[in-house]
Amino acid sequence: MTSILFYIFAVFVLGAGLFVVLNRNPIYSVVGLVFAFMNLAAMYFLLEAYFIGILQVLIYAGAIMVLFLFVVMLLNVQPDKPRPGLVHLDRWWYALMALVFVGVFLVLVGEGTRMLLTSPAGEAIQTGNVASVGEALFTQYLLPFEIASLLLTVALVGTVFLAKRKV
Amino acid sequence: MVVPIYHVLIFAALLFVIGVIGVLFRRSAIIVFMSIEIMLNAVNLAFIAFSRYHGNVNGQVFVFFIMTLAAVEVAVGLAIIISLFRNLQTSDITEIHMMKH
Amino acid sequence: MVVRTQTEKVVAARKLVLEFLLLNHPLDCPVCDQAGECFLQDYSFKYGHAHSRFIEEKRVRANEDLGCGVVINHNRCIMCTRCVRFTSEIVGTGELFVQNRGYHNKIAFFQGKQLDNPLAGNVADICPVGALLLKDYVHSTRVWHLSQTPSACTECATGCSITVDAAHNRIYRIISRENEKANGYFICDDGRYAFHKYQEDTLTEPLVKAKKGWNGLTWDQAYQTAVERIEKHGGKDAVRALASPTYPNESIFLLGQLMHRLSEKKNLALIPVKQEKDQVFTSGFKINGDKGGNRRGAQDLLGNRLAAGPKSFLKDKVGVLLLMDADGRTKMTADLKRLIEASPFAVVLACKHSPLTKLADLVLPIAGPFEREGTITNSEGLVQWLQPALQIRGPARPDWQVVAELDQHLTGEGGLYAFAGDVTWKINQTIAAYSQATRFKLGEKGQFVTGVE
Amino acid sequence: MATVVKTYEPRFWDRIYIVAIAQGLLITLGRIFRRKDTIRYPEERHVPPQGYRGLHRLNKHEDGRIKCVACEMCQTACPAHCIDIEPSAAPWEEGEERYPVKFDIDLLRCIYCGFCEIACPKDAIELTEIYDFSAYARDDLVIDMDGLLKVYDLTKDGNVYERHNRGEIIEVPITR
Amino acid sequence: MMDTFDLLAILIKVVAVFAIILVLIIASIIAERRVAGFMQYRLGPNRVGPLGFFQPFADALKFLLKEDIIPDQVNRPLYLLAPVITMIPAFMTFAVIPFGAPLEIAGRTVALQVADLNIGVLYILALTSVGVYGLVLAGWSSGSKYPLLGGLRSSAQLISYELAMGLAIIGIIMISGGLTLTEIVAHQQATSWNFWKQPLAALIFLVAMYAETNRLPFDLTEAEQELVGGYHTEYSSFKFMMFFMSEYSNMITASAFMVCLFFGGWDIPFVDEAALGNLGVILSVLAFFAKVVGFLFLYILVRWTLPRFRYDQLMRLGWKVLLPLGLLNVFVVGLWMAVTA
Amino acid sequence: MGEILYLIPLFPLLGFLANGLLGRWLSERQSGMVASMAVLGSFMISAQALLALLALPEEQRLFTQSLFAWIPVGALQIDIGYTFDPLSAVMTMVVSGVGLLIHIYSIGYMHGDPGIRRYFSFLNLFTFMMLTLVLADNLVLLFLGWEGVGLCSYLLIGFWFDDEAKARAGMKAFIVNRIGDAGFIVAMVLLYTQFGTLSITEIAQAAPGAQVGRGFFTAVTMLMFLGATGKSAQIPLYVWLPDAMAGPTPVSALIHAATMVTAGVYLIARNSVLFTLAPATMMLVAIIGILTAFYAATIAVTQNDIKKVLAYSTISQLGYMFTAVGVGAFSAGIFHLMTHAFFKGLLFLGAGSVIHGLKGEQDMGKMGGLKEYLPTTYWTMTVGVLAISGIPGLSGFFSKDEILWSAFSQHEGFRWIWLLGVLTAGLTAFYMSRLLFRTFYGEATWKETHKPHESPSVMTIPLVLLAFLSIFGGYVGIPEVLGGINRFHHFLQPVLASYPIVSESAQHGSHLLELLLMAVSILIVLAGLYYAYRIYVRRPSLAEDLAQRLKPAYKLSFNKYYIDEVYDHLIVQPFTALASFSWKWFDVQVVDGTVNESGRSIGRLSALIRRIQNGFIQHYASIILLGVIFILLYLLLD
Repeated sequence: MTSILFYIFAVFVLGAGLFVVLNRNPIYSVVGLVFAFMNLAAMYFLLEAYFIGILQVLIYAGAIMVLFLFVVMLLNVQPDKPRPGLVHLDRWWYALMALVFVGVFLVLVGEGTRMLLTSPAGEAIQTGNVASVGEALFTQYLLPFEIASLLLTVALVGTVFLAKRKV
Repeated sequence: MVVPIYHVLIFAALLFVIGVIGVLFRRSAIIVFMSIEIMLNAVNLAFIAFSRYHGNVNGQVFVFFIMTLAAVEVAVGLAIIISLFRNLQTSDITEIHMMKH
Repeated sequence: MVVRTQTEKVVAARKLVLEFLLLNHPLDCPVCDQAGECFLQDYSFKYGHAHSRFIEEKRVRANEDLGCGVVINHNRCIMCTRCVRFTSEIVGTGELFVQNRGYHNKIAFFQGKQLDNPLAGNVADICPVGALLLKDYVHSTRVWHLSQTPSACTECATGCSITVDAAHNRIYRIISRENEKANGYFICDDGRYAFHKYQEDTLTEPLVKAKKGWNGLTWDQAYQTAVERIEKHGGKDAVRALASPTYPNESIFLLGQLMHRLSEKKNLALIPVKQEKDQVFTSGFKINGDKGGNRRGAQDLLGNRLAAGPKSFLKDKVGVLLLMDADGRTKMTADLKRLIEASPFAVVLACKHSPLTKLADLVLPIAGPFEREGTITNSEGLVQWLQPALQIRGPARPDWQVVAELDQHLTGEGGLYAFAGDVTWKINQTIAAYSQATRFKLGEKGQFVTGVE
Repeated sequence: MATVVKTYEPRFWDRIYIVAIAQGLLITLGRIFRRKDTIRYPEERHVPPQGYRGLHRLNKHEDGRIKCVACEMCQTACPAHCIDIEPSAAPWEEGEERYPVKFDIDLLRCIYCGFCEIACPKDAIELTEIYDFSAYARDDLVIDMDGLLKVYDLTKDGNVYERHNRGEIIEVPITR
Repeated sequence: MMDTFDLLAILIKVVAVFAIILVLIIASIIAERRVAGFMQYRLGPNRVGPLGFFQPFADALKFLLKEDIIPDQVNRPLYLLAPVITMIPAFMTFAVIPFGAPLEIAGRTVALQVADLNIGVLYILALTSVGVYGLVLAGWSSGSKYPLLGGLRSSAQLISYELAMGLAIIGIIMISGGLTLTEIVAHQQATSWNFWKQPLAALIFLVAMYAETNRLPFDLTEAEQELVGGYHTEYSSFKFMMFFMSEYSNMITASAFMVCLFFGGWDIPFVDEAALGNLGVILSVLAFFAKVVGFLFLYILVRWTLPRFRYDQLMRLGWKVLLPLGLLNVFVVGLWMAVTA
Repeated sequence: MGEILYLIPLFPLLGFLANGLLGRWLSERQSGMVASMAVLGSFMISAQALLALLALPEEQRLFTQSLFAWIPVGALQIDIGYTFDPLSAVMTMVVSGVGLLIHIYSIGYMHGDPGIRRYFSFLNLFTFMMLTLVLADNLVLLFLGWEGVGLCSYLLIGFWFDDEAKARAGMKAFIVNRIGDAGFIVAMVLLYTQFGTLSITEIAQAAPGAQVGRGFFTAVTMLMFLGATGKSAQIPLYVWLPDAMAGPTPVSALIHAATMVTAGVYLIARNSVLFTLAPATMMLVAIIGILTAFYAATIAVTQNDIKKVLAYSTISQLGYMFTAVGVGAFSAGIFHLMTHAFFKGLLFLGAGSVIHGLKGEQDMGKMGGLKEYLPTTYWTMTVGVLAISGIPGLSGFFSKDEILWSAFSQHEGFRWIWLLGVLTAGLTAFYMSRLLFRTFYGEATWKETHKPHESPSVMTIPLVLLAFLSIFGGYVGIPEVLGGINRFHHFLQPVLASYPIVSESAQHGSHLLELLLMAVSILIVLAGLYYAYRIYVRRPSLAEDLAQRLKPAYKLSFNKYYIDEVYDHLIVQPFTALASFSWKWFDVQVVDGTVNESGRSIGRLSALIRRIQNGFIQHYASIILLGVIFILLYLLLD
């Protein structure tokens, strides 16, 4: 049951991801990405990472993508128009890069996971609840946590500055 | 675990590749940005999978930080895009090359 | 001698007189067409009582048609006998008298007579109350709705000063305007009722003759057609023009300039207009037999460029004809007909359909007589300003503008004028005799010019 | 002379707004329990006070002739230029010799000032109490002479709404 | 593992919750119009059915039967999708709200709550933030300037006030020590209502709640006088009704959320529901909905009392007043906990 | 008790935040009240803690509290932790107690100053930092407080920063302190390398048994002492303190007399274990201390500025304290620190009151005859002068004589230290009474236009309280020879290292000897008083005569031995010259040349590489990808 759901979600995410990348209209891309993120959240749930799952919805879908949508609407970004004439030469270079990368990457992941499969599976403990994540955050990872909050402050100030500045 | 970690990781890799393709081939800065988000999410998924696999919470903590970073990155990045758009009236990254040479 | 006009005694006396006048006068101001310009109404307002002390029945009589477009309402009559005196002293026919005495007196005809003189309409004007009324004005509108335009009559060479009363872009009546230089106090019935005929059969768009009937054109097409035809039929040299003596000086002057530019020849003549005998009345009021109201002006402005008449053009080969229709008063002489037949293409400027326009090939609609602006010169040399009482209808254009635009299209020359006054100014500059007849010196009464050599 | 303008300096409790908001809410809350002014319209209709100026009417003599003689005083007096009259000689032998062949009032232009009523020398035009006239098109709200005479027939027997509220069945006085 | 009983219970709960929401929506629509009338010395709609109770049905019928206009300039797929996106989260949110004491049936306990997620509070926040998409996309896809402005405003407004709302909730979570609403309610039952402990948080939450549901005085996204109808200007008939229903559904959920967080959920003060058995359960459900209805009434009251904020005032209130107050609340609560701990 | 220690520094911190952030909304009075309440809070808690401490048996007198990990970097775990032992207790009580009085006094003194909120926030911040310093359980936290008080000192000296001279004085203080701080930091690093910890107690426990050369401790303590000289204004780093009088007088009283400057003494006392392991340093400390004491006293004799006199007096008294700790009498040093805080605080506040009364006049030449006008100030200052002079029965007497006796008894070969000490005591009596007489006696030389007036009660009450403390504060440490039991010494004994007494005579020293020495010093003090009375009250013209007659010495003293000028020539100018050289030649030629050349060569190089950088983001991304591919391939093939 769970695994079937997982694969369904996975297919959805991949489809939505391709939709995002291949679509010409930015608004559709945003909507597609939101859909992908919702499905990813569902996958997190299936992997018993409830807190992260809900954060995924809250932060990615609820905040980040709204920002994207907002910007797309604010700038009134028009759909890409296919450029007439020959495709830029660089594109071939990128395509080659991408192909090689995909090949190497997938082989590596395959290799790596093959090795992982041989190692014993860990105990399925209660990892998804807020308490355990919170405890890790506020003890072991306190300093990174504080730095992250500082980073957020910096970003806040920087963003306001960037967006307000009249160049 | 019902779903083998192998599958999750392959899936994460595929998602990552989709993001890479988006970064490399799209001209709209916003879509490139979204592709980067896809890549980050692929990584997140891998982290979650490992966290589940090893039965400890560290992976999730990492995801937490990645999400924070993503939020920061998006805020600043979009501000930059807005700023660029204001000046150049375009969000096509192939047209944004003021710093060339 | 000291005359006191506002003492208590005088006022009381006036009140008594007024009370007597109102004994039988009905209080029907709401119905009466004189209301608003009624002397009795004014006095009553000034001296009258709110209620009459007269308790008897008022005298009631039926209305009576006096003929010549005048009706009499006996009830309202106050027996001032102005109308009786008018017929006897001004017109000299003396149709009216006061019948009976006292309570029974009334205005009536002498036995066997009818009110049928050419000045009859004036009795309605001079009646101080609403007793004598113009039939075509009765119950039409209230006088305070009318806007009164001082203008001049172009129906004959007398050039009477008139007031055109119009409302809602429609003329309700024309009344005389006092002007010692022109007509004195009265106008003739021809002029009074002339406006009726210009309200029908009007032209509203340029028309070109087609195989069957007429085709409408835009102005540009019309000018283009004229230019093309002129090119085709003998060029500028062969163009001949007949100016109308009923048109204001401005268009005639511009036509003269245009023809001069086209050719040095005497290629311009006046179009023939009906001629009748002059009528002179007891008071010296004269109805001129020359129905070309502005003949004097045309002659002054065109002078030696004028050919004798249509006949003189027949000697040469005639090209395109430019004709100005004399507002339907053109006399279709045999010469004129022949000339038109000889011409391959006749362009007519007209405000309404007429026999002449039927013969034309291209008809250009221009402003009607009460839509025109400009100057006219009467037979005595009095230049008066024509004030338009109506807005120009439809796509029709002012006569001077059409001539000026034709000039533009044909020669590319000729001044650009924005208003009729601009052309007047040009006339003042060009014609020495008219140098004093400027727009502002004319005023409402006009200005005499001495004739040109 | 200097004008003293009194300004209201918000005090502390005003500045935090909460008290003010609560006061406002209490006011509206209190209103719920008061008597309602609603008149249940189609069944029951508001009776305008004496002197209310609503739809116009043209009065008639007893014999059915129109009182109006088309003197155009009302048209002259009208500040909104909403009256359009065309006079003509009257067709009847007895009575006024003049009457309107056209008497249009543009009800949308009319400002219901009642000047026409005052100006009328024949007491021919009057403003009635009728207020609920309506139409689907602008043209339908130009009432003509027939309409005005019909309004007279409707209103001559007393206040329309009073009669309605008494239970008399009254045709709804819509113009057209 | 789930057996038939559990499945049946869940099914019944889902249906019941859905029905309750629908009934409440219908009731609040008619109540809104009638109460508004009462406040203005009017009667409000009273023609359709007894006391006008069938007015919402008439409205619904009208919406269903009206011509479904899709303007030319719209972006069709998103235009059609937007109302659905708005509606689904609006109805889903209620799932985690406990609306009564646990019921005892045939020796088994049934929690009166569709799903007891251990992150219930976050779930609600997440779904509300997803609900924004409906409005924003509706605004954008309409291809018209008023909806676009409405959509932009709604996204900015919702993001801004979600922060204040979250901060207000954090104070509650801190003292309750749990993210599930059941725990929060239980904690309040054990001690006292959170409203008495954190009135400031309650106030902030209340204000943010109004902003989140786009109700006056924060209905900037609709703002009839400036934006005609905001994001739903170009919508009509059934699609408009979906927006309409989701607005009311959101109101109900927000009220229920407020009740759970600050007013003890289904708790009846001074009454031990557990001792009364299933009667107590029924009473608790009634108490819960009585509170919810009270907040719905407050919604209506506020809507017809307060004027709309100006946009800059709205933003200033959110960022410069509520956010610092929220932080202050968290700080004070933390301090208090540290001192008493 | 240990768990509320954090409240002691917390209150002033809150006060600082309240005044600093919300000061705008506070009235002057509220601002002062907030600040004073904050310190009062600290004082109450400290008092409570002290009572709790006293209730415990001697060996267990220690409270600790560790709040949270501050810098957890690998093995280095530094906590925010507080220790409350007898030494800290004394310091805390002094800081919060005297601080409280000075805060209250400031309300009156700073009345009407536009920057009063800033003033109070700084003052609270200072109190917070000082309390952190004395309560710190590790050197890093101590150093935080150390630097913090330095910062506050700088801020408050330059409080009226629109006067350039005052701003410069602040900078001078800061810079001179830096020199000492460098020593402190190096000392800390050395200690860490050796012991792997920076906890004071752990180091103290580990030090005696440490397998290190003696030189190590000498080096460490020398460096620490360098820090202490900077902070506590000892030779050669004392120059900033007289200039520091530019700050408001209560600041001078609190920071530059009662508390901060004594931090050096505290540091040495706190690390007494280390110091006892380095006799050479101890000796140096003693020598530097007594030289400073004497030297500063000679300068103080001729100064005319009332605050300068007090400043030099402070330096001199600090020298006493260093002498004490240098000869191993740590408790005597701390005892003098405490009593000094009382009477020097009193004197400064009194001087402040005079200055306040004369509307900012600081020149003693323009005072005189103020006795009638400022009665309270006069009486309290008289108490202060008598106390500092060491008149028997007053606090200064007990503490000073304990130092002198320790110095005498410690080293046979260093009797001259005792001698200088006694001389200094005489000078002290002389210049202090000179100050008193010139201010309050004799002819009034102030302008008639501003008639002096007594300060408000908010200022006089702290004066009276401090006068009370100056009289009776010494009774906690009445030496055994006078029949007391020296409770103070016994109280501190457990936390301080005992320094072995090497003087034979002292070991067999009799009470008689001690009493004799005491009598000598009393006589010298009385002589000082008498001469001052003769010169400045009886025959005021004598002062001029003496100055004329001893002109070279007078000038030398009056110009502070030209030390500032010497520093200027020896250090500042060469340094400036060096800097100038570095800038004009080294920087331009070598540094810039290198940089320019490297820039040019990189320019040439990058002309080649530039082509890769074509401005297209995706191009860069693809190159990154290329790198990733290589890494992946490496992993794959590995």
